[in-house]
Amino acid sequence: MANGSKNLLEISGLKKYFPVKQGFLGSKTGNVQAVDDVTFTMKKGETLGLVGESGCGKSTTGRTIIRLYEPTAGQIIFDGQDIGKLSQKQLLPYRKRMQMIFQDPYASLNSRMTVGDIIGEPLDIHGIAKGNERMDRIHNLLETVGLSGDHANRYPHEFSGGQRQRVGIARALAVEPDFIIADEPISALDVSIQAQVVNMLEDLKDKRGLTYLFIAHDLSMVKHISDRIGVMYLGKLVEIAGSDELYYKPQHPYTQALLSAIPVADPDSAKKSSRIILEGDVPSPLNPPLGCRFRSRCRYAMDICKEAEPVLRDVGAGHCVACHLIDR
Amino acid sequence: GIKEKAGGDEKIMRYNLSSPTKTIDPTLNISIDGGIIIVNAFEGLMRLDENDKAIPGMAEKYEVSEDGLTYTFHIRDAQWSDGEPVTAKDFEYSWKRVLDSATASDYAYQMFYLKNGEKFNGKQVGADEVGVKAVDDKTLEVKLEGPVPYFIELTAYPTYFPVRQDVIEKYGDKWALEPETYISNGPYKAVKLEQADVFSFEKNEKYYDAKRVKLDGIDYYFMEEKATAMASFESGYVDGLYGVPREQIAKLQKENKTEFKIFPNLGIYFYSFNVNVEPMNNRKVRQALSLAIDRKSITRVITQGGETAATGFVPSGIKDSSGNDFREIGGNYGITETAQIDRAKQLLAEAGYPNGEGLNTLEIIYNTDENHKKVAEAIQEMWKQNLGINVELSNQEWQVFQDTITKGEYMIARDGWSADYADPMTFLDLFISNSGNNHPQWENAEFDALISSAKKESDQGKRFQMMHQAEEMMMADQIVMPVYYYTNPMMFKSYVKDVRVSPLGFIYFDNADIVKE
Amino acid sequence: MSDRLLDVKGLKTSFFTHVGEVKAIRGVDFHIDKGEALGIVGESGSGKTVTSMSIVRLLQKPGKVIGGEIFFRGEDIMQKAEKDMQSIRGNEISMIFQDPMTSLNPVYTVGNQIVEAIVKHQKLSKSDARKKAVEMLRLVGIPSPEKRIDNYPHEFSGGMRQRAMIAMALSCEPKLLIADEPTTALDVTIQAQILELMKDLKDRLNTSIILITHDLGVVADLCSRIIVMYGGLIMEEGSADDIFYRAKHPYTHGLIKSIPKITQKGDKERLCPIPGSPPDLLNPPKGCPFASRCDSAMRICMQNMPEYNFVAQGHRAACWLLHPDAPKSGLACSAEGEVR
Amino acid sequence: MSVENKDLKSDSMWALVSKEEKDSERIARPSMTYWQDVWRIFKANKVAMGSAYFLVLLLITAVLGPYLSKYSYSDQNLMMANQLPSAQHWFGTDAHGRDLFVRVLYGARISLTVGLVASVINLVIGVLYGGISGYFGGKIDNIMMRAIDILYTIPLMLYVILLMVVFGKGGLGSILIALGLVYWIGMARIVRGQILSLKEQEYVMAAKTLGASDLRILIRHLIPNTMGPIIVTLTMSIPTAIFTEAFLSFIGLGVSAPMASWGVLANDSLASLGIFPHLMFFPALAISVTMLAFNFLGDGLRDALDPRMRK
Amino acid sequence: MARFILSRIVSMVVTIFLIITVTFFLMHAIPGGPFASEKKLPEAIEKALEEKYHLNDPLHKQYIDYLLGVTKGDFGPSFKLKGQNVSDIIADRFPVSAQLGGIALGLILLAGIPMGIAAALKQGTWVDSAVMFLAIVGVTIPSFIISAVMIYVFSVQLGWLPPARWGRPDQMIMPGIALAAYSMAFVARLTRSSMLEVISQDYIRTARAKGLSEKVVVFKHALRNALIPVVSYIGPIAAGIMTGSFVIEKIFAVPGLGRFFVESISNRDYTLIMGVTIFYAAFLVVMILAVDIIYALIDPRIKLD
Ligand SMILES: Nc1ncnc2c1ncn2[C@@H]1O[C@H](COP(=O)(O)OP(=O)(O)OP(=O)(O)O)[C@@H](O)[C@H]1O
Ligand SMILES: Nc1ncnc2c1ncn2[C@@H]1O[C@H](COP(=O)(O)OP(=O)(O)OP(=O)(O)O)[C@@H](O)[C@H]1O
Ligand SMILES: [Mg+2]
Ligand SMILES: [Mg+2]
Repeated sequence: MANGSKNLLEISGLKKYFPVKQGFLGSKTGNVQAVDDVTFTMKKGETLGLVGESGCGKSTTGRTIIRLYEPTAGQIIFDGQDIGKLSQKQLLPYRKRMQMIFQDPYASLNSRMTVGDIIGEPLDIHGIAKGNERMDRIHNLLETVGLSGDHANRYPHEFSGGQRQRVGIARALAVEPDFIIADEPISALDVSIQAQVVNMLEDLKDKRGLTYLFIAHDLSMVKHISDRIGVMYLGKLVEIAGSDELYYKPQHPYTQALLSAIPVADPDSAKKSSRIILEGDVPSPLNPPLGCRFRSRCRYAMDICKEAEPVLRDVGAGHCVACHLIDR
Repeated sequence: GIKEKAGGDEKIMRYNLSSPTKTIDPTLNISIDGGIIIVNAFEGLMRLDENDKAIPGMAEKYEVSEDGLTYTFHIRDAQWSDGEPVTAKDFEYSWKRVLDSATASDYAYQMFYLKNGEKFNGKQVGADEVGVKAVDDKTLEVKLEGPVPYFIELTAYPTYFPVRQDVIEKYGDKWALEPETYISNGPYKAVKLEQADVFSFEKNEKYYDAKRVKLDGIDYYFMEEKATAMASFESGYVDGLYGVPREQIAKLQKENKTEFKIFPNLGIYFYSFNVNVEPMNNRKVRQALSLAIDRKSITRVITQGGETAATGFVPSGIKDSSGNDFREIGGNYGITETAQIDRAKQLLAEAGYPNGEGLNTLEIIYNTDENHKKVAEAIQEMWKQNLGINVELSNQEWQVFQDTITKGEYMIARDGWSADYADPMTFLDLFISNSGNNHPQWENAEFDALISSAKKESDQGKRFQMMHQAEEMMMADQIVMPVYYYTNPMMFKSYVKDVRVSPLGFIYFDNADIVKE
Repeated sequence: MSDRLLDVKGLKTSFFTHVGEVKAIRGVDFHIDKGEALGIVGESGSGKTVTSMSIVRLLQKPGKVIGGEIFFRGEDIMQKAEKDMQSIRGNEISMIFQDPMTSLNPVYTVGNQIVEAIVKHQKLSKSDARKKAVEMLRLVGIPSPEKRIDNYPHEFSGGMRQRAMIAMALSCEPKLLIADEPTTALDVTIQAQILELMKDLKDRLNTSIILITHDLGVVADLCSRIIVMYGGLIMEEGSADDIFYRAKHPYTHGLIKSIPKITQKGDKERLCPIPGSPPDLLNPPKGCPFASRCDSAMRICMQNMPEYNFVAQGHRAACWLLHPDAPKSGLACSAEGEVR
Repeated sequence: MSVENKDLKSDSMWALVSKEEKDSERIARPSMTYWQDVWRIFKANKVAMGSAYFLVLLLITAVLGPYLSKYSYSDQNLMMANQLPSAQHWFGTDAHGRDLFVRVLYGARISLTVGLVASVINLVIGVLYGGISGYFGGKIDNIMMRAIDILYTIPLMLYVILLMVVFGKGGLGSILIALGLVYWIGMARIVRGQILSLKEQEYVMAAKTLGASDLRILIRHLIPNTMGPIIVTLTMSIPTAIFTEAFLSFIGLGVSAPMASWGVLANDSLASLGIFPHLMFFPALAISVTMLAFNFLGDGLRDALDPRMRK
Repeated sequence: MARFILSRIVSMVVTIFLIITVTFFLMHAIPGGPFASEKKLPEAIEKALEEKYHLNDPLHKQYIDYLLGVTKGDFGPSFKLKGQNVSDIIADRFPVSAQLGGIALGLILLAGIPMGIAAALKQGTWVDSAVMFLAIVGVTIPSFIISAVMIYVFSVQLGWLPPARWGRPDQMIMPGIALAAYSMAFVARLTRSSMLEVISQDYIRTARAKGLSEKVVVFKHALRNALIPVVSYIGPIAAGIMTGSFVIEKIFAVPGLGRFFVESISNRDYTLIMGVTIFYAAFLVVMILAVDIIYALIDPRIKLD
């Protein structure tokens, strides 16, 4: 683990609220607290996995970091600079250093553009290459992600899901970034293809020294790729730890439930293991429960959980948990 | 109201007017459609006979003073449709109402002949100063500013019709909207007034001469689209049409349809030349243009409404005191029905444009209308072929067009005029310098003086002489190019008898009858 | 064989598109017994959905079953009139689909949509049907069902919608439940809830279940028998243990190997993906459809489709490696070339 | 699926195949560029192709036809007015004895120009306006949409008269400006609706993270993806444009007589429908057939341009 | 709900105010005036007229006076239709236009939608082709030609229907069809494509999988969803159709509002122009609001407040 090396990204107190507008004049009636007070750091060359149920704010976290959304509060310090408040214009140089890979390989590529143009777009925007050089770059990038240079003239619909996701990766790589946010890059792919993409991401990381924020809800793949894993629940980061640590010593009841729910491709152990089945559904982020947000589904919910919000606390070796059980 | 095809035993005349009326208040109406309804519902001091001569109406008899300035009318025993007697007071009230600026009648000027009429309208004098006075219930005394030889005919004009003071004071301008308040003194009275749909009138039993009225009633419809109206006529939903689709006329004539009738009309279709702009300021150019058109082809092929080629300005149909037609006496000023290409060419060459060379493209403007366009297209082609002149056509929305020609911001404009009264003066005083209707922007002091003295002249013979002279002057200068005289093509079912159509465009149903075999 | 509920024989289905015939299913035989849970796994496009839609005769427009027989309780479904099919669908064979977000009609209440099915098949009055619907919603674990029954689908969360779909599917106590990727769109925690529910219902109601998924983990728990499909064909069929522990087909192997072993600690082993992508069924290869992605592909694989080899009772696979004449080499993992 | 025994015995059959060999076995679909693909799909659509041929033919005749005829659109022969179709005058003659065939061909020039330029206006103003409104959303959208409501409600005739006064004379240019003022509203509404739903797509996010400007996103990403509805709206709007032109000509904007567009020809012939039906029949036929062709062409284009229609 | 409608009304008022303003000044900017006529009036009379109708006031005063009048519900007297108030004219004429519009709307809904459904369900068959052909014809042939041909055929030639006027059912057939033709064609097309889209949705598959008959699937499950885009199209055009069509009303001599409106512009009947424009605008925004409410009724996902 890249202990001691300097932090590439420091997130502190990050909040993103979406106003809920209603009525014709658009008066504000409430907030979706999509990300609420999230703090973590990432070292250079590290892969941080972010897991949690749908709607818990994973994507919003990623998108706020890369400034697709304006943060409501908090700092996003990238390589020593707070980019949370830069204008879109000032942001342009950072756009070359941070990139994003999206979940849906169908929706994330413009179906009206050739693959070459899709990959070439960042080159045009940043004026990186023109003419023949641009062509060469595109060919190189395609080959880097395991496609052929001839594919540049084709359209996304001619590719399979896995190939399309590679095109998305090539587009992200075009600006030669340091940091990539991968928002569920494999969720929409078949298991057989997921491995292809994951292997490639790992290779690229080794070759180019990339840093990944890897968002997924599939814990097994996250554990495979990440050095550390953060678990989110309803806009909050509830637990963050090294990936083995988290898997073998989950502290938060939610993490425990999440882990036990993973389907195991092994009939024997599947029959043996006892699942922790969470009751009910995730509450609405419009009116999250007071106190601990997980208490409505928690087996161990206590009185204090209603009253106080647990804070993220280090239980040793960088393993942080936000739960009153730990505080006891 | 809604009559089935060829209705029952009742003799109801179903007549279609060309557009919905804006008002049927005799004081406020300015349109021919409203006028037609009004002349059948009201009667003035005089009414017109078959030859458009004034005969006694509400006035049994009248006297004129020597100087022609004072008229005394004796009102006959007549009743309004509600049984009230018709009195001289009614006339005094009505005429002052026309002149009162608070009434804001467009046609107030039709009463400017009255002494102090114009002044009262301009609020310079009080109502009492106006030259109309009910001496008693039966006697109306009228004083004029100057002698008006056609004043007696004017009293048969709708603006001079009486209206009821009590009703108007009670209901205001709305009195003409409901049949209950639309009290009239003529042959027919209102029973239903549905705007833009149908106005139903029935025989007015209180009319003093009711025995003359043979119809049980009249239904007026307002189908604007001529083709629709014609379809209604053909399929038997109406008995008469005001206006016939031009496109159909040739066919109707060819088939010798007796239902199709052409009535004379005191109106002229002409082109105004703006005498202030190049090259129209050249009289010879104007003359050449006028001579180069084939008026006969235009009326025969293009307009097809039985119009006659116009060779002078005042249309035929106005007789002088000795019964001679003004037009016949006036002659044709060298204009013939067909084109005189050689003379036209010669004139153009004299003007400095041999074969049209050196002449820039001319522009004709017309207000948007199918017929105006067709005529303009024909004229454009004639000038081009006969004189080698290029002409551009340009159409304008009606009001924009009015604005353009009144301001004189044009070169050649389609124009037209219909008589307000049956006298050449209604045509000739258009062109006095300060006339708002002097579209050619022509200024001729001699002409102005001539018109002015003609207006004051009480001797009919002299007056006609002066008017001929005036016409001669304007025609010699060719400030306008007469094209044709209007006619009034109409359709009447063959069972419709004795409808009278006046050259001013009014239709009288007082003697009409429906006789079905 | 009185236990046999459904028997599919030589099923062939094609889509006649404007570019040509897409041979989606190219001869599939399988069966399911009463009370059994059968898993069908395979990559996207392998023909799982088309198979299930062919069974209930709900193929969309250019699709057509062009061969084979489907016996349900001994009667050939393919010969039935549409009217008879309607009384089978939702009554004897029910279905659940992948996406609970779009599978419920947004403009009618959940209750309305459940009651509709009950009224249609069970000849119950509206109010009885409603009672039954409440019962079913309670069975699938919807809290306060008597209130929730009048909610619209958008007022339900994804998990609740899928549970409502299951309630709807089970409301007429079908003999066979076909679940086409019922949990793919759901979170792991909800997925666990749903799988638990299905397991429970199978035991309680003795319903036969066909569970379709591309996630081997999902079938491991629930299904006793598994079919692996690829390119419109069955590659391997066997009991859960056969497939997970004694897989004979390189494709089955590939699927298993491409899933990361979560239990592994410390230094991670590289994943073994299956290289390439599935064949285009517009022009299916004449040999084994997997040959082009198979590390053990032999010349014969490219030319001839292998026949099924029965390696054990109820365990069969279609692979030339199982042919007696085949060289006895092992199966390979593409990434590192390690031999097992 | 029987395999001949002799094959099975041959050793070569059991040899592993190399990667290259596998690839060569894969039947790859021939690679086509986007436009080749568009063309291929379009060509397969017989009706659309027929329509395209028809329109091209129409265009050629509209351009060349009048030169080949011995009549001009303005030559009058009052003796030959209102003739029914004959060998001399294929479509007959009008009230001035002008050859209707040549006039219809001439009308094609005007009407097609109006139709096409109106489409361009629709495309440029409507698409951009709707695009901007939908893309920026919020207050901007609200204001822009209210502005459209206002434009839509104020009587067309008022603007047109004002325009007429401003331009003095008609001419094609003023018609186009008149159309340009209000003619794109439907299009703007449709594009806005589309963009509203498209702008949340991931490829838009992707472009943003790459640093693409708003304009670039709108023009390169969003608008091309609205092509289907745009084309349909466009083809539906051409007939309206052609008749709006007739209405505008009627008020006084537009080409001046004796030149006449199809709309004007049809309009003028209304009154004589029962007597000289040929005067209406031919222009109306020309309009209908052309519109039919445009509609089919539009449908075909939409299908061909939509990448999702392939596979 | 009440809140939603209230806020909508506020924005409606703003929109209408802007429409009043623009129309008012546009109207005064164009040449001509209510008292311009072929025969130029003597100046004194013109002045008297202007005085009577307050046209001699400075424009901004006229504007403010007009606005004040409108807030009191006073739209002034017509300048041309003597004795008639603008509000009376609208109150008299609008019901006729609305009746005609209602018939046309009925045709649009009762013929257009079923045609679209039939075409979608029989996609690719002759039914589909026939409906689509009719739809294109309806869109390409303008109403004035359709009207003229109908009158010629059904009134003049066959004598089945009266060519004009309003009141009896047989007088309503041709104008209704002529007015409906374009939108009917459009709606048929829209319904077809929307229906095709909905038919391929997952929930339709669910409905079929339940064993529901095709009739129930189509008319219960598909139709309501397919109508959503149709409603959004019909809303604004309904306003246009109900407030009268100049062309149709003129051709068939229907005494509706549309006929007066265009004429009021040629006449520069200022108060009438303004009154009808405001009425139309208000009607339009109310219709759009109605569409939103209907939307919420057929699609429970849409919440108004
Ligand atoms: N643009 C937005 N406007 C309003 N609310 C939003 C917006 N984007 C996200 N949200 C809300 O914020 C919350 C977090 O959403 P987010 O997309 O970050 O979740 P996620 O963890 O990525 O879920 P998933 O696994 O479904 O992708 C959700 O409740 C979502 O509804
Ligand atoms: N409507 C259609 N038109 C043409 N081809 C189709 C159609 N539906 C399915 N196919 C083809 O049939 C084949 C099998 O599709 P099917 O939907 O059964 O796959 P699947 O195994 O269910 O995959 P997934 O996991 O993606 O649901 C695929 O190759 C697909 O392209
Ligand atoms: Mg997400
Ligand atoms: Mg599937």
